[in-house]
Amino acid sequence: MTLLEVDDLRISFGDKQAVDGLSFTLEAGGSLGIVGESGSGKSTAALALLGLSGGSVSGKIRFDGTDLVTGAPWKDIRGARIAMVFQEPLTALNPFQTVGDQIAEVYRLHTGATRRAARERAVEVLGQVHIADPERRARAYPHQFSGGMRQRALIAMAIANRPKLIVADEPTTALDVTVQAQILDLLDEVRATTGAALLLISHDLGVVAGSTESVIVMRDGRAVESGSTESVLLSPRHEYTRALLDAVPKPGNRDFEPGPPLLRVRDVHKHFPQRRRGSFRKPPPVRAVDGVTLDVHAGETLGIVGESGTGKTTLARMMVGLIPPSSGSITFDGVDIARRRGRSVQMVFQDPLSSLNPRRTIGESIADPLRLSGVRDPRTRVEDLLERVGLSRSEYDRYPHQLSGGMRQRVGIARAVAPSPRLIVCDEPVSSLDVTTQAQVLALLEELRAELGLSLVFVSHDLAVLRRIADRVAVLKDGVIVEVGPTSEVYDQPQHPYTKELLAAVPVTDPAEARRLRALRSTVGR
Amino acid sequence: MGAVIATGMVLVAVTAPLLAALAGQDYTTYHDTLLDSARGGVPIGAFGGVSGEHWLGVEPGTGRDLFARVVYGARVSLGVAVGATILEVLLGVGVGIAAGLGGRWADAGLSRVIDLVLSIPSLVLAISLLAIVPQDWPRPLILAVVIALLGWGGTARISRGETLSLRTRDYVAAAQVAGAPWWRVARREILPGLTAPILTYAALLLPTNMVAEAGLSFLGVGVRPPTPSWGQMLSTATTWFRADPAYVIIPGLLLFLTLLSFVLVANGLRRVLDPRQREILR
Amino acid sequence: MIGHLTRRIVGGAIVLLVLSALIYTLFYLAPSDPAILACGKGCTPERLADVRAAMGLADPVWTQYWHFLQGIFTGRDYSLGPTVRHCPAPCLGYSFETSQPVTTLLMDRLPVSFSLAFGAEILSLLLGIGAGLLSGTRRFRWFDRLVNGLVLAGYATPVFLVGLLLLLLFCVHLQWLPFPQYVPFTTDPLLWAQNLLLPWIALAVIQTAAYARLTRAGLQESLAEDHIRTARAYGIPERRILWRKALRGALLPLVTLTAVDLAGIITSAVLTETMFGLPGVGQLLVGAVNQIDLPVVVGVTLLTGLIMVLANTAADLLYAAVDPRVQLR
Amino acid sequence: QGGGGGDTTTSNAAFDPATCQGGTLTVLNQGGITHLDPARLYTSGGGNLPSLLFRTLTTRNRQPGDAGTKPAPDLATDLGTPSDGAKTWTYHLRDGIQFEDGTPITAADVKYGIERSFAPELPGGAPYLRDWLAGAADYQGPYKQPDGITSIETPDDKTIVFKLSKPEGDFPFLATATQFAPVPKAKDNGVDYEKHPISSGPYQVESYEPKKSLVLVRNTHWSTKIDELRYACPDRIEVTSGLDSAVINQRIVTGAGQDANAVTTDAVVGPEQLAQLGTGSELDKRVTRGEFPSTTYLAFNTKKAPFDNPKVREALSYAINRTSVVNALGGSAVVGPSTTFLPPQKALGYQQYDWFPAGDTGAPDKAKQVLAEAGLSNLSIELAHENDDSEGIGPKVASAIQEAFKQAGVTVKLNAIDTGTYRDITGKPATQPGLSLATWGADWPSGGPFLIPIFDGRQIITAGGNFNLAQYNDPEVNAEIDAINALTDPAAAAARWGALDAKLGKLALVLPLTHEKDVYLYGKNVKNAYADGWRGQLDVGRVSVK
Ligand SMILES: Nc1ncnc2c1ncn2[C@@H]1O[C@H](COP(=O)(O)OP(=O)(O)OP(=O)(O)O)[C@@H](O)[C@H]1O
Ligand SMILES: Nc1ncnc2c1ncn2[C@@H]1O[C@H](COP(=O)(O)OP(=O)(O)OP(=O)(O)O)[C@@H](O)[C@H]1O
Ligand SMILES: [Mg+2]
Ligand SMILES: [Mg+2]
Repeated sequence: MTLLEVDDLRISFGDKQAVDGLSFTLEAGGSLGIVGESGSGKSTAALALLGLSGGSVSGKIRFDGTDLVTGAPWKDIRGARIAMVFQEPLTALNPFQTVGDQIAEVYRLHTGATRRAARERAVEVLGQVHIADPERRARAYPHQFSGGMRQRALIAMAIANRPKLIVADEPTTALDVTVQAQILDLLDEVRATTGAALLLISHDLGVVAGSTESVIVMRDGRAVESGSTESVLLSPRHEYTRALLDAVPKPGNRDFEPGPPLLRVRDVHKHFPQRRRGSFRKPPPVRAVDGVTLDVHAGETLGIVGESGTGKTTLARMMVGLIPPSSGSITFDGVDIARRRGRSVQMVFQDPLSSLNPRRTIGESIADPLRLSGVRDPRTRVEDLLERVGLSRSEYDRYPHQLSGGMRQRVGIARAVAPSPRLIVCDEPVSSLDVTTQAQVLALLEELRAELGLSLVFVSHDLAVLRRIADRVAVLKDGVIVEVGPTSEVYDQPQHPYTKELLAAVPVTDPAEARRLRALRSTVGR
Repeated sequence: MGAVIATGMVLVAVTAPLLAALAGQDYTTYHDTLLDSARGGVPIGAFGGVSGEHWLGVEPGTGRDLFARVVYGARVSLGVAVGATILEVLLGVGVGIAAGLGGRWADAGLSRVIDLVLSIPSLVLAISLLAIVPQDWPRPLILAVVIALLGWGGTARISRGETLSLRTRDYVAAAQVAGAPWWRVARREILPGLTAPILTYAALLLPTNMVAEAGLSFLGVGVRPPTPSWGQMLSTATTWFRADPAYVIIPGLLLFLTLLSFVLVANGLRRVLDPRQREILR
Repeated sequence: MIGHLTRRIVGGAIVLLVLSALIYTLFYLAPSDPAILACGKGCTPERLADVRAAMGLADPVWTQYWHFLQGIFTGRDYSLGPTVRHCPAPCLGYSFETSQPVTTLLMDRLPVSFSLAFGAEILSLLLGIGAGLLSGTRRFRWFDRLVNGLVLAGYATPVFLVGLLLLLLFCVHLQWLPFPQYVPFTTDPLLWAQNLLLPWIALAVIQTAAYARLTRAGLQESLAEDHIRTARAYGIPERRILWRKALRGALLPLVTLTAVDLAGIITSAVLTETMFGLPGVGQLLVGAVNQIDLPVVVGVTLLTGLIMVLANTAADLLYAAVDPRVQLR
Repeated sequence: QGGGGGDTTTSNAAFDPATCQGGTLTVLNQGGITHLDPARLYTSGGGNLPSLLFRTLTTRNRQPGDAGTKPAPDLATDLGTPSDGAKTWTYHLRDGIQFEDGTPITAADVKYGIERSFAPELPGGAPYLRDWLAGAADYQGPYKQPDGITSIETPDDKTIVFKLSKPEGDFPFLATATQFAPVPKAKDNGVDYEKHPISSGPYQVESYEPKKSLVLVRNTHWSTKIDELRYACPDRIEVTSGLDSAVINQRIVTGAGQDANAVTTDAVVGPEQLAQLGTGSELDKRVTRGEFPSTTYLAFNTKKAPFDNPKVREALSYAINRTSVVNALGGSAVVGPSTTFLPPQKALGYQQYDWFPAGDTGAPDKAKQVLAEAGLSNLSIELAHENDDSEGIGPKVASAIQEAFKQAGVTVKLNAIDTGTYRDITGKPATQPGLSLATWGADWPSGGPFLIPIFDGRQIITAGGNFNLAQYNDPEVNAEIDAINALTDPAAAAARWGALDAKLGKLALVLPLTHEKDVYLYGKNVKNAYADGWRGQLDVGRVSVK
């Protein structure tokens, strides 16, 4: 039985045609993936199913016998029959309400259940999405949840009313591989147990590969290819689909000759004291980094990998002297990093938007470190750099919000490179980029490294990316390095069980392989 | 629109002598013949004695030309208010950023200083301060300084709060990694983020300061007669509320227009300064 | 939390100490002499010296200040002529101008000022938030403009003008309300409110502007947040979204402002108090300044300082309570 | 002119004091009574509100116009018997007088009340006794010197004798001061006495909050049999203070509710009401006009250049524009121009003169001519004034004068002095500016207190508190003052004071500007409202609301 039928859907924002004649159908209990690069109209189409796209919509959307374009009983549909899992788990929850209350509120609204029953249901669904100790966690605020937990809470909210259709818009973009795998498994499980249909949106082919039966590839608001997941991913017909598949990082092969150690990290700890809240007993500190020792050699790229919250960012920030370690020492060229002055170490930040001052032109932002190192009129140098990272010279006078995510990321890199440093620490520089942009950025970094003789520390949760770029990889878990070695060794003969688990969680674009890995995870994983 | 009015006001203030000369009047000459002494000294004639000679009529009680007083009054009022506002913003933003960027102790200390400034009954202190100041120091300047000294608490509070939130942004960290000293971070990275809320706040501070000048002048510690100021006119206006409404309406209207124009200018400025064109506070 | 509170209390105490020292210094720097004022016309130097001694002004300043500090913790004794009166522990001094201990004077006036401040604050919050809501949801552009204009006009009008207008309109022309006269809340709550209505409005007219603007801005920001979209997608009614979700975030900045304003009204409502004949702390303060009645000035200042410190601390705590993300620093 | 008081009979024709009792009178005032202690009140003629509580040896005669400028016996049986060339004054108390608790009032109570006013704990009362009573300069009040002052004798319960250090014919006037009210020693608790002062008048205190409110109710131990001067019509009097004068007048005009029974004793009408007056409106019937003997003037310090030069003083006297000054002070309804130092009241001995005719708006040309003759063109002087207008010698008047002198080519720099310290600075010859604004009001309607402090050379007090701002000391004038002081016939004294004023006026020692006129509104229901001739205020002791 056809649950959802979209026919010739067109959505425009003024002149901008975001969705341009999209058609597809979805069976009850079935699953459909939509892939495509950033800005191709995926989210807009998904929002239109809930009447929230905000643009002018034409065409036909039939859901369960109701036409959703010409106005619908939204009260009965939103949240009750169609539930949406949003792209940004960090902001999609109300910061002022406990997670449990938010789920209960939605449940109560649609079922008229008592307060008590609604609370119980909230706890129940939180348990279903594998939140440990749901009774207690239901009373937590969103900021007390990790990213993965928040995403799971959103899924819990979505399944609370047993909807017929779940729309998941990039539910895993910002998450590390293990959590990502968990969430994908979870969606699969929900579909199996509740009989809901799933519409999964992602720019990551690996994500849809294992979770959907059929797939549409979108570009510029149009479906360029559609069909069963297998046929589309294994034998793509459209060249754009092929391009997408090609952009998935492949293992790099570079000969690694270690230079002398440049940055030495010696038994570094970082403990964050926790504040009392309510109780009088002081809680133990968070051991974000708990005894790390490593060297970064001149000219090498060191990858640091680990799941969310293991202390990668903390370690990276300590490496550039932004936060002082609780104990241990970090020296750069024999000098304590805290006393280092000048430009020899730079950092590329995890979030490209927040690391650029929204009120200054990107040219100014890049020029700043140059000025600090005494360059009088840095404009031409900055423009050269912009060109170097693949932006046009005229971009100098533009503001961060006028650029796309990929462009911003490149600005961050240009800023780090500008004062000719000897070491750049990159904190997840490509995590929020789609595969095509990701490939460009990685290529650029490699080029720069070769040209300038840089050392790189590359923090990521994406093993595929690291495999392509890193000479050595360190695996971080709970603030401790569990395994470190040359990339190929770590990937091919992982020693530590955690490393193995990480590798098993990597999404692959081969649907059959993806299903095999999932089966493996469900037996071995937990 | 706002800019037009604001520039107009400033122009009036600057060219006051010229304008008064144009009207053929000065702001000191008494015109007793134009007043009805038996009825408390209200101007004779309609709407406060408006005539070809006295474009806005004359001041009740003295018969001085109201047009000349209004244009000269703009000087003092705008001068003191703008001066005080600028000083307040400088002081408040400086202390606010220092508290926000500094360590825990610097923050605690400076925050208490801000509390202190906010707790002082400004009227009392202004009166005592102004009583001590020697007579022959330039009065408007002193007024601006005293008003500012007692009024920078709010700006500092806002700046501190904003700084605390801005300093967690990665672009501040980026500047620190690049080796920028703290004052450079403050100037280049924090300050631009403060402009929007501070501008909004400053636009509202301006009339507050104008009224403060009025109050102080009314209490006899402000500008010296016969120098006129709008605030002074408004302060005495209650007495004439029904007897000579024109005397209330003219400075009242001017004050309102000025406020409006400065709010509009602040909005415009903010839009120009905020590259995202985003409206945080309109 | 406990540590934070302790720090705030110590900090607050220091603020108050500095505040009182500051006022003392200024009054002694000022050329005015309260003894001359009290002594009156035809005061000979001998008589002046006697009066000065009787007023306790003959000691050096620092001795006086020290006695004052002592009085706060241990109380003090005052000679009334034939008898001696004890002023018990938090003794803020004795006003020779009014022949009363400062604490008594303050206790007398505080109910009026508090009534005025709280009422005006509640009214302006209601009006401000209401106006902010109506213009912030941007349903009607013209309405937005109108509210903005009105609110600014209110802000630009000096309070004595507003007060006079209100009196003329409601008490003289329409005669809907009696001329305000303070009736204690405990005597008759209805009369209390009726009499304070006009002063509340007069004060609210000014403050509404700031609140309306803040609400409007906060609302626009908060309505654009992602979690609002989530709520919409889950079918939560628009009204509930506005009241339960958007408003909460939008009103946070108001907490701080309200605290400062509330404390500010206590002393800054002099003009309103005079206009409406309400014997509040503001009038007391201005009278004391004119009479150079130092104990009262210091007393009022300390009181408002204390209220300011408490209000700020309360605001910070409230902020932390309302917004679970906030950590007390 | 001559003699204050205007229309008083129109609305009061059918008034009968015997049937006026009842109702509540509301008094709406700007300033409150700061101290309700008879020792600390600086009031003469018994004061207005104070005289409802405190009876004094003598009191004002409670009549409008000239008749009201005379003292009348109150607690005493007559105005006092002078002896020893007016250096000894003897009073006898009348029969049946009681305090509010029923205890009889004795001469000792009166003496004790006076002694209290010498205590430094209770400052603020009229200073004359400290100067007049023999041996009073060293007396520090009953708390420090319980033995009492020797120059007041009470040979029996009904007799009180005052021994003065010099002849004072005006003693019956001074005996109206509130410090002459009796205080029972047993009830005296010093500074706290004012919380509930023991009444000897028709009312007693029900509640009193300084500067806020005062509620008076009947004193049952008082009756019209022992007091013919006060009518005490209302049963209850409620005084509210701390109000804005515009609000007070507006409330009285509107007269809503209890405000129909309202009067004010200190809020003179403003332009709002003046604009409605004299138009035959209903308001015209609800106004009293009185005159308080006072003069606002420019004081020359003749010890300082250029004011030591009489030509300069004369020139400025020609240059003055009194119309501007009148307007600055509220218009011709509430102030009148003065060319004489004595205000225009017969009781003071007023004689018309205008030695330096400046016309209404000044004679700048004449002034310039006088200056030129003296070789003083481009004169530049400084004018001291108070920094607010609360006492009528503030910036408003100062700038009017500045402008007037400018017409005569004299540049005036204004020197605003904090009102609180103004008298302190001008009253000390060492710090006194060359030219300052000043006002002088009579403590009682007689030429003596008006002229002596200003022109008696022996009254120049170098240590401070000086009022002889001209620092003028002429033995001949001093002798004339002594001669008039010894007169006990007020009419004869008045004529000599007037002549002395005219003589002094020729010297241009002061530049008189204006005298005060008082216009008060009263409520719709208020009857028998008139301003008494002594102080120009509405007499609350006689108004009725019934
Ligand atoms: N409210 C809006 N106003 C104007 N343009 C919009 C609006 N929302 C989306 N667009 C535009 O529509 C196009 C499609 O946006 P959409 O968010 O659907 O992309 P997407 O495929 O979800 O991308 P991503 O992978 O980055 O989430 C984009 O070019 C975007 O700029
Ligand atoms: N300022 C801080 N105060 C308290 N705890 C902190 C602070 N910063 C980080 N932590 C905690 O330290 C741990 C490590 O955080 P970190 O940001 O280094 O993780 P990460 O590996 O970068 O994770 P992700 O992949 O999600 O970015 C987390 O548990 C985090 O909650
Ligand atoms: Mg999207
Ligand atoms: Mg991180």
